[in-house]
Amino acid sequence: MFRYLIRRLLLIIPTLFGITIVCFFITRMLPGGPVEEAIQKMLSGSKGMMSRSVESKEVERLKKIYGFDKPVVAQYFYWVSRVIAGDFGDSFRTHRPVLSEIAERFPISLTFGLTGFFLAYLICIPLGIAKALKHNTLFDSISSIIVYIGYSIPGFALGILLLVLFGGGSFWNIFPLGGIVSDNFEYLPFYKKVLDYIHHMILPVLCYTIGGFALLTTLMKNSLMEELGKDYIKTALAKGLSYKKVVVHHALQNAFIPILTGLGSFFGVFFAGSILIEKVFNIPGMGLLAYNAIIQRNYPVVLGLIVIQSLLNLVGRLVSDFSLALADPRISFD
Amino acid sequence: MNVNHELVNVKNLTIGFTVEELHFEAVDSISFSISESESVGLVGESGCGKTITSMALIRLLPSPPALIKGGNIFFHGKNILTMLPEDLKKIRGREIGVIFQEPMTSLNPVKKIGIQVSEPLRIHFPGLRKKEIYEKTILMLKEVGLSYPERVYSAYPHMLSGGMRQRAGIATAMICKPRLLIADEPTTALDVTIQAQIMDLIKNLKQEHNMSLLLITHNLGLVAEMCKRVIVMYAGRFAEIASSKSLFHSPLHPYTEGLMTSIPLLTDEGCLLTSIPGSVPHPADYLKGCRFMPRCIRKIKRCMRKIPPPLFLIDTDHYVSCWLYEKQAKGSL
Amino acid sequence: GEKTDQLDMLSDENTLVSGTVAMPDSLNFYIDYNTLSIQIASLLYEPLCERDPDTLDIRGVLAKEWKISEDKLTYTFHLNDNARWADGSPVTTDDVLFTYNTIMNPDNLTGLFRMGFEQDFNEVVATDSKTVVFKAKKKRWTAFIEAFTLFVLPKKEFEGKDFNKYFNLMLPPGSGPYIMEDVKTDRYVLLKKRDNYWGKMLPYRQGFYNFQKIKYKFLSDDNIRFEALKKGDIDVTEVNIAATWVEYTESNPPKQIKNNWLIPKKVWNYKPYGFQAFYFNLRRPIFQDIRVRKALALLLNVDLINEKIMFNQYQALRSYFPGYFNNDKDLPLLGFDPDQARMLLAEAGWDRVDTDGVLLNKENKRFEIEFTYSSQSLEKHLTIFKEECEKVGVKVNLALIAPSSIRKKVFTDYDYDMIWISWGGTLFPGIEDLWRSTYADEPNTNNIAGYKNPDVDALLDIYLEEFDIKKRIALMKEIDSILTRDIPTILLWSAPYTRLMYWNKFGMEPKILKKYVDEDSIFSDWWIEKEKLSALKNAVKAGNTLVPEPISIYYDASLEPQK
Amino acid sequence: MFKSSPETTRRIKRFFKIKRAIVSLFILIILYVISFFSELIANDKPILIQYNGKLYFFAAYNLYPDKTFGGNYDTETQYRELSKTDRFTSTKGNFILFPPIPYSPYTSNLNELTKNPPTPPDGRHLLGTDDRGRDVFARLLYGFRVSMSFAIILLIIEIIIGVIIGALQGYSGGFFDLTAQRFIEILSALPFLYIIILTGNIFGQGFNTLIIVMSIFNWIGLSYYIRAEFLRIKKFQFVDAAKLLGTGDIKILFSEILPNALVPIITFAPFSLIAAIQTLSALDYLGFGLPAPTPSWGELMRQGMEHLSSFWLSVYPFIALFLTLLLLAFVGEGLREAMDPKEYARME
Amino acid sequence: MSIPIIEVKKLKKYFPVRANILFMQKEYIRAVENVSFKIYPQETVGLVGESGCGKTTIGRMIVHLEQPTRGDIYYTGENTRRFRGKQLKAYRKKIQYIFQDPYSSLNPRKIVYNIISMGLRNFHIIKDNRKRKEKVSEILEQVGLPPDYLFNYPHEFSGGQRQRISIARTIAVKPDLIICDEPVSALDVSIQAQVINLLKELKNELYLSILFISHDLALVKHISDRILVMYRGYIVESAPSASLFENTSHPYTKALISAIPEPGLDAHKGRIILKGDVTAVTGEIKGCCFEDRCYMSRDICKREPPLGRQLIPGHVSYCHFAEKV
Ligand SMILES: Nc1ncnc2c1ncn2[C@@H]1O[C@H](COP(=O)(O)OP(=O)(O)OP(=O)(O)O)[C@@H](O)[C@H]1O
Ligand SMILES: Nc1ncnc2c1ncn2[C@@H]1O[C@H](COP(=O)(O)OP(=O)(O)OP(=O)(O)O)[C@@H](O)[C@H]1O
Ligand SMILES: [Mg+2]
Ligand SMILES: [Mg+2]
Repeated sequence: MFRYLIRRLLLIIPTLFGITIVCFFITRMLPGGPVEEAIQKMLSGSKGMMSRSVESKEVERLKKIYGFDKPVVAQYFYWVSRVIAGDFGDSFRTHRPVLSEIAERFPISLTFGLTGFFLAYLICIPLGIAKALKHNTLFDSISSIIVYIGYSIPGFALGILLLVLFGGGSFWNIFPLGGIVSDNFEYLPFYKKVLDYIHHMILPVLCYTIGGFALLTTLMKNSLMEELGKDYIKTALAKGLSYKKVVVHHALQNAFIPILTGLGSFFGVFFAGSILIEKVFNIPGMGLLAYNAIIQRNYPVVLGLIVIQSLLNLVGRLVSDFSLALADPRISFD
Repeated sequence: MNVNHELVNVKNLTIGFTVEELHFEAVDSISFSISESESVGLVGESGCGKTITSMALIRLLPSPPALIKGGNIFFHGKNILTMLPEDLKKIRGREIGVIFQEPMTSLNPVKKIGIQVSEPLRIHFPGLRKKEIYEKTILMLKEVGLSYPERVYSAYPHMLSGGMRQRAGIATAMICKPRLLIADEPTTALDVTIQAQIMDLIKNLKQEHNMSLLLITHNLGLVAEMCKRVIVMYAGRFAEIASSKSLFHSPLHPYTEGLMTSIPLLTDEGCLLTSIPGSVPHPADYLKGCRFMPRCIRKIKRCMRKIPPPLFLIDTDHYVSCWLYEKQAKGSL
Repeated sequence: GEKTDQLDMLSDENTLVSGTVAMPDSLNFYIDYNTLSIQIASLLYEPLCERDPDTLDIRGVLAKEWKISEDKLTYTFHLNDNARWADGSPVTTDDVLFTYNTIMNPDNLTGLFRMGFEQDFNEVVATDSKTVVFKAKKKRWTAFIEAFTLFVLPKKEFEGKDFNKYFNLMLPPGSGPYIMEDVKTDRYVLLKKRDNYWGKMLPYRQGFYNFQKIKYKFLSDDNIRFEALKKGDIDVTEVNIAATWVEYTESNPPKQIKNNWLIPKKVWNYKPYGFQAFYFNLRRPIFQDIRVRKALALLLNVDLINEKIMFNQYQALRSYFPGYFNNDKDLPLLGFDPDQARMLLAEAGWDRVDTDGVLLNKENKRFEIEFTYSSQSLEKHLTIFKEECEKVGVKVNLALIAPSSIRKKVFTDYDYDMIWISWGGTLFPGIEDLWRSTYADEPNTNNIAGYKNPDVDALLDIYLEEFDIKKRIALMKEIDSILTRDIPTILLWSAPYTRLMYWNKFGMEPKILKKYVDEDSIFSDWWIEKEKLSALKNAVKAGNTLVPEPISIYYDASLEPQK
Repeated sequence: MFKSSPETTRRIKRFFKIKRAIVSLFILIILYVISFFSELIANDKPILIQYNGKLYFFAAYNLYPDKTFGGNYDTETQYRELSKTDRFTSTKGNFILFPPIPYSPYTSNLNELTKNPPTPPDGRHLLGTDDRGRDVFARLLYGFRVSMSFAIILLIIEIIIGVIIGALQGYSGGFFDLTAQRFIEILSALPFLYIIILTGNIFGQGFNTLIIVMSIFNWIGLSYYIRAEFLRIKKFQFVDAAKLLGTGDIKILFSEILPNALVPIITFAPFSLIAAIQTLSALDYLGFGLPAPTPSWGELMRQGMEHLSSFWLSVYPFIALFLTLLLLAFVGEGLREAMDPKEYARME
Repeated sequence: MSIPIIEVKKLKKYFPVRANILFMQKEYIRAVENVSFKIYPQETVGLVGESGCGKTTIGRMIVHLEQPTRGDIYYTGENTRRFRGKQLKAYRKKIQYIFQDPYSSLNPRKIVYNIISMGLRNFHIIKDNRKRKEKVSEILEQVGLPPDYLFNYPHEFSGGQRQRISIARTIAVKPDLIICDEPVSALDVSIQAQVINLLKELKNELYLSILFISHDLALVKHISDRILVMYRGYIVESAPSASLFENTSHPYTKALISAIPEPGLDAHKGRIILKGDVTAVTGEIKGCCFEDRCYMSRDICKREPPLGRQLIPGHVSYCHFAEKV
């Protein structure tokens, strides 16, 4: 097992290389890039008279500025060598270091990710358990319907609805109309800053998490149901445990095993975000960053995100595999 | 039967099953009782309903498909079948210990043996300190013949051999020193030396704690050794109830006789073992009258009757459910 | 409670809050030329000269005097001795040259400006600390405009730093009336009025720049923008969705508008508004036949679209230079005529129909075209065009393509059949790159249609050298008539006015906006009127109605609709 | 995988006993089948036309040129206009029988609408019209077919790939597991939208392209769960037993282990279906979805978001989505129960 | 005699133990140590020994469910180590194994019919569906179960019934050798007799060999031609069955025999009670494996491993004092 762990850790390196190679070349295969983007800007101009047909000389200059003048392989190695040195380059758009662009969004992602994660687990696990225990009762049906509603409402649609209802423009003035903090945030005392942040994040977090409940709840319920039929439940009951305790102390650990698989995505909390919800609530989160970077062919940001995110995911999968092995002593990988 | 010290009293217990629209009664109105510090052996054809009877005693029949269709089970005068779950909880594990038949599947695969064995202690003696529990558990594991109890304590079920698992199960059932021990084939996976050791352990407990024992087994030798009274079951009904002495001395029911002759003995040299010809039908096909009749070599006309033979009292404490003995009967149950 | 909140929001006497959707990548207009960056630049920095928004006369800002040489090849500017940077130091020709050199530096992302300068100027020299000379390559009126509209950057603030990198958010103070106080990515940009603005002394700066602070707030989408407006989070916003306008002013006005707390205003003036059109790719054989182009143009039912989808808020375009000629309405309009379209198509050889009901020509080619577009908001209009086309057997496939892909596909590779393009209005349109033949075959040009007409080319040569506005307009008219005859595009519609909504607390001139500008002039021209503000506060508190105001304001009578 | 073995029969029997599931399944199947005849339910092309004594059937499937009915053109008849022309109404006995919902999801009815679209539900348009005057009911109906087909195809591909790969990984372990995992990791790191853009550019955006792209990624999540289950179950003794009885590896995978690893699949399936529909909506919303004017629920919802006051644009598709999920979930629950050989018994 | 159907040579099996959370492999459980024996065609070999002494492990190694740590297994003279694919399948058809724990070796989601017919189908013994069904019913009846049970799931059976299902599916494929791991422990004596008789019949009919693992010495004696006594992974005594009981020459065997309870007898003969058990030997044993529990232990037992001593032809004991037992 220890050897396996080492091997898996070492395997992260070639995997990461594989990922960067594939992704790098995909970015170069796509039509349109920062050069085209810049050209387009010149062509269309804006107010006033500015709009120009772009000469090839200017196109060459743009290519040089964005580093597209060298062959793709050379570009890749240049990029990789800098990444290894810890430099992800500058965003094509804002020209700021990619790492700081990404780091700036971490607090928002973490808010989404952690609250989403904990809320989901705090709500779904007990709910799933309760539903398994009360299988086929009214409670079971009603809670199912509620989580299914949550699942079928698209988060962004709910977001717009909530903003209109509670944003103060038309109905109740309870929550701000999007954004992460108030304009006067910088001048607030610390505790008010926290409150202000929470005030802004309640609705988006709600929209972000609501869809995730159904699947986890159902998975929890079903795998628990599966375990409840097993013989060792009877043994535990015969020891004098109440049914509830049997479930909690015995069935649960077994029922958790499939759920643990999902734990691999835990490290995703650093990158949690949803383009549409962030768009609706005007939150500069990771989802929007990624989406915009992709849409605008902001390759340094895209690749930076991919590298860091993949690294976390790889570690996450490792952790999930090992928690599987921890939870179930019978599992071994070699 | 000493009614005063009656620990368990089962009256007319009937257990039905529903499988795929098929209803059948696997146990058909049986009655028996176990007194304090008494050992009762329950033997019988495999599939005749021993396990489910014992499960009914602590209300652990999966329902559906099982359903207790009638009868009552009294433990200490309290009706198990109508008891509140809270009260039931107090009895299980503490007052009644159960050794399950399937040693592998009755252990939780992801918990360490020690944790599982010590669990009844933690439930019923919440005051105990961790160390005490640990020590008691190790002791118990040792007592059931596991010589490296510390290692077994921290092993997972799949790492143990069949016999070791079974002993873990035995330890779990006995760790609280229950009033009644239901042992469902406790030693099938154990070699004779260990088996002897376990039986000694049970005997000790009986003496020290007035424990009663319901021993379900196919090992008639074991029954003879352990039990004062033996119940022979056949196809969901009792065929014969007797003290073990009188049973092994003079088995009355043709089925019991068949059983006795089927035992392979060390002294045996014969080529084939004798066995009762035929097999037990599916519970749905159980006859209304005597269920052993189709396989019986001594059947008489009366056996064709559609009513089951009652348990005739033949000798002191020797009952048999067979029409052959109708005339000799001093009474019936 | 709701009301006090709203009052809080509105009661700021010093700040104008404007709502915008989405923050641009850069606020530096030399790098990212967008609506907001231009607006900010015009408040932070100053050009050499500017035009009077009512008369279009040129007047000096940083330049006190200017001179165009006889041959129209050198432009000399004398800087105003009083012109001062925010720190009090004078504006010198060093700064002008620095700005010029910054733009010309090939490492900077200033290509948009650099290309023009490269084409038009040989060099820019300073003869002394206050005189700067632009030497043009050719006689071009556009070159002069380029020269005098050059926004001068303070050298000492920008020098020695990577221009691409460091000047995208916080911009250093310049010579203009405002400085940037704060920028928060995706939240807001806050400008603060300067006390020591040197230009206060200029006669045409009197009474302008009244807001102590100007805040541009970024909102996620239009729904939220209008919620924020109703809530009072923002003071003023432009309304560019017809449906919202109609809902708010006619069909279902919210209480803020019913009570006249919030004022909707439709301002008709002479701002340039450009044109939009369905472009044919004239490089494709199918569109080289003018009958086909005309037929397709006849299939666009502008009236129906305008009535049903756009609430009659728009006017069909008759010209490629709408608003430049006083008699637009007299120009001919092609109109909607499917029968004639069928005829023309048949004449052009599309006279048979296959089993799907699609037209075939002699070579058995199906009349199937792809309409490429990149924004879903265009889809409903396209659907209606598509339906009409399909009724006569022209199959139109709508292909939604991501903006970044469309760039290469359409502008570099010219790989499309039809496309929807809208051009923003400019006061003095540079028509050349839209229609000159030489551009038709080069990549990355604005002659997207691939239009080639030697007559237009010849007219363009004259047009570019003509410094006289009136004569240029006559040339434009000539070009326009050729274009409308050649039908290189299907002209669509336009809205010749500006729609605004703002809280009823501002003071402004009766015409609301100047003659030739759009909502940009709000920031320099409007002010908060104390009486209006207190009346508004009281009305909101009490739930009262304020005095109603007319929705439409016309700059002059000729703009008013005839009854 | 499951021939009509006695086990299957038992499972089917049990499934049929679970009323909620069976009713849900029937509703879904019926709706889905019906949606394949949408052309005859909601369309502006008639089912039957009588013109000058001749009958014409199913204009939805047959193209009748305008000339057939005395018009001038070879192109398809505009039946709504035809029904109002003199040449048609003047002859007695001429009639046009339109489907029950006489509107097509593709055509706007701007000329007939008195108000500006989107118009609210009324007697003619039961669920209102969208922002260009198309009938919402018709679009929902056709959208069901598109969305469900999309989701079902995707689910099938997801299950096939996810189960095969997850099973092989979990079962074989070791080297294969390690390499396959690396492969999956690389795959899952690819930016989804890039692949969509890329394939859209190469093959053109459309149903098939979307299916292909989404099925590249979709199975990964399921395969993780399947792998975990297989890792666990392969150690069970009945697997050993099957091996001894000569069962081949493939058969062990699919007929011994898989039936015991169904919980994740059955749990995921309904959600997977809905997620596919929702991904489609989100893609539609972002402009990477099915090309216009394909009727899809996502496109309706997007319109709903643009026209907040037109509730019928967002509420009805949402209700449709919810009901579909509910029915699917009921079916899933029933399936799970039917697959479980043990009946649910609650002990105390 | 002919070549042995199975020959086991110096078989060893060490199980790694997870010693701590870091998954370091530090210790081994020595489950099987240097075990060698042969099984000839039509021979029944009994394997007895204390619980946990490695009997199951040997069985599992023979059928390739466990890789031996060291040592080889020969099938009719052929080393099985390299058996893969078809070869392995053919081997498995010949060598069958009845699991000790019937329930967990039955797929909970398969009905009995499919469980029993599995081998018939896989080894292409009976291809016709109807015939196969008949055969399955027949076998089911042979083990004493009415065919009504054909469509039931394993959990619907009693312990003994499950065990019979397990037996049924094994004998259905008509192997050359059956390794029976406690095949009758959960059966009542009558059924047990039936099953044993069945095995005996098969033995004669099919030239079947049996490796019979059991705790029931009487039964083992009854069925076996030869008996191997195992202790702590070692074989301590190997003898023809009658000889084992008559000329017991290992203290452990002696203790075993003395502990057999017999029905009808109230008291029993002087039972030798051993202390402790054989769980998990992790260290290497220097001397005799039984030394620590032996009532006859001497110094030499601690120091030197006993060598096999043949007292009577065919009767080998691994005890320093075999003659004195
Ligand atoms: N997977 C495993 N991991 C660790 N130890 C194991 C494993 N399997 C078996 N063992 C150990 O190997 C030894 C021998 O086990 P085995 O199952 O062969 O015993 P057995 O002779 O069959 O006993 P029984 O009669 O009780 O079934 C035991 O000490 C057991 O703990
Ligand atoms: N869950 C169940 N579903 C259906 N039938 C069952 C179920 N459990 C037990 N039975 C039936 O009930 C009868 C009695 O089973 P039980 O387990 O009590 O037998 P037993 O006497 O303990 O046999 P053994 O000695 O083999 O363990 C059996 O015939 C069996 O078929
Ligand atoms: Mg039993
Ligand atoms: Mg064993």
